[in-house]
Amino acid sequence: MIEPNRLAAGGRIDRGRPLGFTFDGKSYAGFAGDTLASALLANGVRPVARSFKHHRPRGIVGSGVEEPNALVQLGSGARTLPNYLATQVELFDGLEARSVNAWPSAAFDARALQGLLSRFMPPGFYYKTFTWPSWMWPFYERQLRRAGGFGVAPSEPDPDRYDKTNSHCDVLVVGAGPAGLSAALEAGRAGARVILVDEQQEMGGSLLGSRVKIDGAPASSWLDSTLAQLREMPEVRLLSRATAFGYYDHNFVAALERVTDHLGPVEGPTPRQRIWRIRARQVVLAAGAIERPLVFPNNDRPGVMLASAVSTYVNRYAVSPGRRVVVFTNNDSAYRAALDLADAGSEVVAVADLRPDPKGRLVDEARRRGIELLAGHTVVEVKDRNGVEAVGLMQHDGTSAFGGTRWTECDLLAMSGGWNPTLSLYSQSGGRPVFDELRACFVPGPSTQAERSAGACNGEFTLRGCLSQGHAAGAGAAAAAGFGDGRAAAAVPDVDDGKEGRTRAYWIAPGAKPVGRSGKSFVDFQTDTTAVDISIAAREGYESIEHVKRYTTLGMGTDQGKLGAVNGVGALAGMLGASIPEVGTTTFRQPYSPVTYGAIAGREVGELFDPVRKTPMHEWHAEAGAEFENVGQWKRPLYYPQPGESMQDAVDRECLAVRRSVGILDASTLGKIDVKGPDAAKLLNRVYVNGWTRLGVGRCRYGFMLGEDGMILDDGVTARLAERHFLMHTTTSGAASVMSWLERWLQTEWPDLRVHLTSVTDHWATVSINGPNARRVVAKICHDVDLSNQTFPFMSVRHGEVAGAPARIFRISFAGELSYEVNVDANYGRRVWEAVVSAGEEFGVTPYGTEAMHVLRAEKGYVIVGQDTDGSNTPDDMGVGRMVSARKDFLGKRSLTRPDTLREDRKQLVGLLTDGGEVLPEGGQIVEDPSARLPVPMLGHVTSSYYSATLGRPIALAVVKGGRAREGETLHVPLADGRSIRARVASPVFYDPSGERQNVE
Amino acid sequence: MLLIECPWCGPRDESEFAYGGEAHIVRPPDPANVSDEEWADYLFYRKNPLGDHQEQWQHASGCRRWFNAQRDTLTYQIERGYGIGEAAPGGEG
Amino acid sequence: MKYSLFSLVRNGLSHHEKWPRAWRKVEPKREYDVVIVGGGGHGLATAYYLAKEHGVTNVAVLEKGYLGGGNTGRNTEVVRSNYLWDEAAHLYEFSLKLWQDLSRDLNFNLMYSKRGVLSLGHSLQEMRDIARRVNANRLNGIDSELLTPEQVKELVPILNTSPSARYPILGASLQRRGGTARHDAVAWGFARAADARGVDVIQQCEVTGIRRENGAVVGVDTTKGHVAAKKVGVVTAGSSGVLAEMAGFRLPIESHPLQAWVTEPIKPVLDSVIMSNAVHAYVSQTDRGELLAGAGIDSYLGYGQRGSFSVIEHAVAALIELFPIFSRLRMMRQWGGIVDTCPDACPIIGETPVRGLYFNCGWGTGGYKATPGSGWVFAYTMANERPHELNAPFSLDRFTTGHLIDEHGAAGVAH
Amino acid sequence: MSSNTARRQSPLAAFMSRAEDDEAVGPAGVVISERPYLGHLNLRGDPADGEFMGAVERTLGFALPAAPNTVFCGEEVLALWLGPDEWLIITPQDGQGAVEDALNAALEGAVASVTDVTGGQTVINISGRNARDALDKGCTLDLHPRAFGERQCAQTLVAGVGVTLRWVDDTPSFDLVVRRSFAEHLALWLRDAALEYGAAVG
Repeated sequence: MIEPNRLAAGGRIDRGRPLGFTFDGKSYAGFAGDTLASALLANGVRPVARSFKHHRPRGIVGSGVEEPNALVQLGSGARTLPNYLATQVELFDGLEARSVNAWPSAAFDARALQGLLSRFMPPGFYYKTFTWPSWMWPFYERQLRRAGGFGVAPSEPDPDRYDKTNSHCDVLVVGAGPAGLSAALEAGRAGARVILVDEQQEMGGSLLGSRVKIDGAPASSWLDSTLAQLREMPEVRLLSRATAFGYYDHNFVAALERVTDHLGPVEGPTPRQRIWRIRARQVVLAAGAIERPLVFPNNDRPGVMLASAVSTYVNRYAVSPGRRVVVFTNNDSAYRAALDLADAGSEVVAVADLRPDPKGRLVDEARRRGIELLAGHTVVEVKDRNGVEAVGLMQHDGTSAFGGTRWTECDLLAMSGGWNPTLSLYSQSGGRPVFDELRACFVPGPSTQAERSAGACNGEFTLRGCLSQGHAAGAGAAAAAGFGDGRAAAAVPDVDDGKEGRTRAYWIAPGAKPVGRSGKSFVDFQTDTTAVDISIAAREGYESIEHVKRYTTLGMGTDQGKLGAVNGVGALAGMLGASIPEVGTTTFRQPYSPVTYGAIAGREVGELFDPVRKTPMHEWHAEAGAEFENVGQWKRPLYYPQPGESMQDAVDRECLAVRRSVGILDASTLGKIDVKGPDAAKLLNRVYVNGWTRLGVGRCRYGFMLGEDGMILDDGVTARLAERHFLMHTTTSGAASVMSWLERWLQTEWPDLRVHLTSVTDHWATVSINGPNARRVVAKICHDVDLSNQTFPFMSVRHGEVAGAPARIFRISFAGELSYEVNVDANYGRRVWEAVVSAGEEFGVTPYGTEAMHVLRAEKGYVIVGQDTDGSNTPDDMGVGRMVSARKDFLGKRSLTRPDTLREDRKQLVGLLTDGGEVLPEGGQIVEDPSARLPVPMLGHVTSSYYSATLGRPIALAVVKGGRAREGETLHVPLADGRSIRARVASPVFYDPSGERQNVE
Repeated sequence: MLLIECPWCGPRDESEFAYGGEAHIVRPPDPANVSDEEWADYLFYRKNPLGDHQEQWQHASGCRRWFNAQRDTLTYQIERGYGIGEAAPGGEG
Repeated sequence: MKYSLFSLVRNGLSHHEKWPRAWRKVEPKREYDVVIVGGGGHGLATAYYLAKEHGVTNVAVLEKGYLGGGNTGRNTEVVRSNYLWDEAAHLYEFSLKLWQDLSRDLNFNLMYSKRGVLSLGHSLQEMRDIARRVNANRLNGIDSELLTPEQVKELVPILNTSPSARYPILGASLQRRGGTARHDAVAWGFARAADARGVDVIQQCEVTGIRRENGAVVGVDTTKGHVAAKKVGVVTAGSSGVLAEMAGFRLPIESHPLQAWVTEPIKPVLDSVIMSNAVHAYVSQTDRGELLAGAGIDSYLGYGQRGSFSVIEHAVAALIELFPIFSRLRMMRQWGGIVDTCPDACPIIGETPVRGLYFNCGWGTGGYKATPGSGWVFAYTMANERPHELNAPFSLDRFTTGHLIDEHGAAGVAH
Repeated sequence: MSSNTARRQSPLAAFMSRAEDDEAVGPAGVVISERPYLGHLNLRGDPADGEFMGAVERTLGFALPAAPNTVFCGEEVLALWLGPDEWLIITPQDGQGAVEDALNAALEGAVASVTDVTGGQTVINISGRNARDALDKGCTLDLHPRAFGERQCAQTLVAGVGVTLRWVDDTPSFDLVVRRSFAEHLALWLRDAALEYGAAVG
């Protein structure tokens, strides 16, 4: 295959490694070292995309991250990638790319007709129409949505792996151009730990695309030797293909490394991309600068390119983007492109320089080479057919063009509107850019974090200056981090940089007609924002740059205004008659360039999304076929279905087993806190509503804890193990927060209390054995504790050995049955569980899950904090007001006597019984009159509701306004289907109200 | 992404810390004898300043100590950490 | 000039050189009947409804930056009314009803899009809470449906409804009338309509002091001089505490950063708004094609309009759990707002300890969707010097009596 | 206790038995293993209290480390600083009972506490030339030898899980003390993080 625009020699491509790829279905050839963009240009492919709004054909404008047009969809299937920049996609063999936003291809786009209507689509046109008739809006919106968006999302889950890592350094250098490399070298020599990140596949930055000489030799030899020195430094880490995309607080910088993207699809353990979370003592920003386009009529035609990009394609990729070239500029740097093209064999027809009197070394050299120089000229028109064919040039007087149009045939227009330092990270760090009139660009202002800028991103556009600033910044940053004395160790190399003339800003090139009446002059290519759009916005009163941005979508594209934003500021300033500092910039947001979701998530996907907590008996439950539920991060068995059983069948069976014989529950997840010290009882008195001083050793007590707002926070049983030693139980989900709550009060408010808290949740495995046969089962495997009611009564604790393991046995019960909760060192948990299972075999011991646990406790009227309470309930609301001590203060007590907490009609816990067999829906709202007109006054809601196999009927718990006084009343629970269930208010204790079953012999 | 200096463990990433809100809020010593207004002030009303803020942090995933810090709520610069019993910089608290 | 297809065509033919200003550029007068501090959606809506509903037109809206530059221009555009508690549900439902006809009322297309809001449930307790809320909504006359995982899958096929997910989707609530509206348009639309009724909308005018005499407000000091006023309404989300301090009192409010972000624009894949409290993320797709997502608030007090990267990391991981196909898409732009949060996650709308000074604040993450309703009730309150029954429960004294309207937890308060 | 020993189960028993089935991926840059059944005691007391410090020193045979985030490695027993009044004592297998009893006896009457947390914790060791690289992925601490080395420990988060991290040697090798219920998740996570370097379990 022939690449018509490929130069015969030169460039950094590997001609020994030819590659094949397709674009919009056609096959092309390129070389290793090419980007997709350079290969497309080499193949003479001109329109590579269609614009967002008007579907105008677009070509490649830039050579890197700034490219606004060449968005492509890469690959297909699960690995497809939308909206990648052709200028950043490294070519690999077999790469498939399609233009986005064009159908069937960029060259022939069926939607181009839309452009004809563009005259009636000023900025914000959708705010001004589609409001009538209003029922049509969904239809209009569907059309707008279809027209929006560029590429397409994959339709299958991502097969690739992503990685994330943390890193620390003394000096982080962002950008490996001449300034960044010099900075890294100095910092490294000073002994600092250095990380150098650079977004390109090769380090070198601007040196890769230019032909400057350093110390009299080609820049590449300085580059090679500098990189070699850096590689030898053990404390210097070089990250290529890594974009520092976000500068956060306290010198935290995030960078995205593209590990395998350049290789195409890769299987195996290597991640596709990796995010580096870098905490740097000092940061050196050497992010370079991006060339500005010029704003003139039809400046978006394929073949209008940035001058520096043209140089890069010629020098780095050995591609000549044009044969007959006109250069259009307001500064000296574009002359390099003219010289590069001339040396590569293209014909440079003319340089149109907006400045009336260009002078400088490069200008002189162009003149000397016989390139025609048209000073004080502007481009007023571009003729094209699938690419530039000719440009119309006129003289100008600073505001408008005059004289006749000189048409010059060409196939490439290389433009330069000056340079914008890349200030994104500086701005994200909290810095405020300031406008530099002399250099006609925004530059960094004062630092607000430990960072400094060097080189082009600091407004320094000479190579000599970049190298020198880089050395100083590297040495200075290292010294600030404690390495070296801050003086550069190495001499700044000698460079044949000449004196350049001043850039003269023309934010909109002077034209022959008013902006609204000539061809479209684009300020932001990707969002199709024109100079006229900005003027309309300003005319309508959208004068703030942020308003202009939002009204016209200037800078809102995927390139985030890298090319257009500053021109937009300049254009707006001109229209408002304001200065550029008065207009200011829009805020630079993270990320600098788009960052893959998968990489942001890293390995926290799938089973690693969130930690799974397992009890020591987890594997047993899984082997027994348990269905699990998530309780916080814990996995708890919900029920243990047997073959053919529904969930209700299994729960009924499990409940009946507990009521009739014996069941076992894994209660290991309950929070457990060891409370030790002389003031342990005092602490409990302050945090629980009830009193603890007189609880005897070996006894247990149930308590509620309140927040300072008086609302129930947590509950549980606490046992006194010794005079100065308590074991507090918390709910499963409250364990961590209760521990923090107690620690906080102890450390901040009551440091005088001599108490130590230790979480022992994980240390103890808890097997809860419940049912009339519980004692018989435990007796088979525990021989050193008298289990009788007399010596080991309900609500007490004993120490002994169970199945050979030292154990604490609690006689507490959430099921309301004879119950022993056996706690052992968790390493023995499974073994003791199994011992209980085999000891209980003769009694039909049945493992039960949290659902049966819920049914059993609801039958007893025991509440679950977080289910029957919701953060707005006091102890009295829950019917346990008598538990609240009147004799002492405790957290939350004062709140219980506020006017609202004293109201009689607060929602109170009640039981609900239905007449039919229907189980009330949990979350059902309770009303007096279901046929009342909307809005229907609501009295409360159903908090817990089950079918009770024990009672042979449904039961429910609810909170109801003034509920306790309503016992016996019939209320209604309306259903979504329009029906309503009648329910009678009852006591919340449905089963064994006298508590006899806890003490069966 | 704050880097917070625990008085015991030194600078650590913010992910290790729990935020505790405004510091130096004194629980009324005799809650039973404060008015509803005073109690509401203790419970809910906060300085919420733009600028220097004395606040509590816990090194929750580290030594689990609570401490105070003065942080600028606009720039997020942390002036210094200090002990729970200590007075705030500038004599406040 | 009335906006219409006709006006577009006519202006198109005249090179768009004849569009009038959307609102006048004026300097503040020395005195107004009412000064509204804060030119965000709520403040502009208040001014609009003062003029429209109460005939109070000698009104200035003072904005320290540019209109809609605070949370109005930074939020994630979600509009819904399916709140749990009656007080909140009635207020938000009133607001939702205003949204429905607001584009025509303002002659400005706000692109209110009834695309449906789904709140996913991932645990049994979350499903109980969702059912409770759905039932309460229906009895309050708010459309609300409880969906099974199968129904969720049918509505949003790209959601991961696998039961083997780390936190499987057990169901959802759906409010079909919920959806999105274009945030910038809300500020501009209200500003233009208020201006048309005589309200002075003044930008770049920062209030630096609130003047009081004998316990009553008499005006404000600004960067453009003193402005006298009989009544002052403060609607400055993100700075409420600062303004309260100027007036000499404190609020039960803490300000926190709230982050949001968009992906690059892609062709439509998601037609509904999806919220998931358990995994702390929510997302919708804008008409431009960007996936607009957000997380919960950052944990610490802050006015920095920037938050922690870790908040985004967690939320993005959650989004991939919910939508595995999002993994290869890319975050394009990230920003933060400042939300003023009350202990019960409900606003304060009404009188203050200073006579004639009214505050509308503390909306937390719920402010945007309430914009028209908030403006309406606040205008009513200022015009009549007493709260409307819709905002009466949202008074400051609820923090003293204990009558909080706790929209945390159960209601799925985030957004 | 010998029959007990045979039938107890460490937190990573299931993970380890499953990992044996995994195919080895090249030469392992990272080796992940469990140090099961070591004794773990949480010790609380005031370091300014000379009696307390003296009693502990007499019992253990060495002084508790007073400097934050440091370890004292005795011949058999380790003491890790956890907080200004808190230490983790790690004993050999089944040694916790004797040490606990001895400490309790020595601290009789003092404001101090000893709590056995043996069943609630385990130790995951991660070593090999890429051990630090793998650990960095989940840990925000600076683990560079200049910042974290001999005799150092730290309580921190790894993969969102609270751990007490200890430098073991400059293989490099690190011990992670982790709560039992999180141990399997952490091990899975570390193994996944180590895959690109070649990970071995056991």
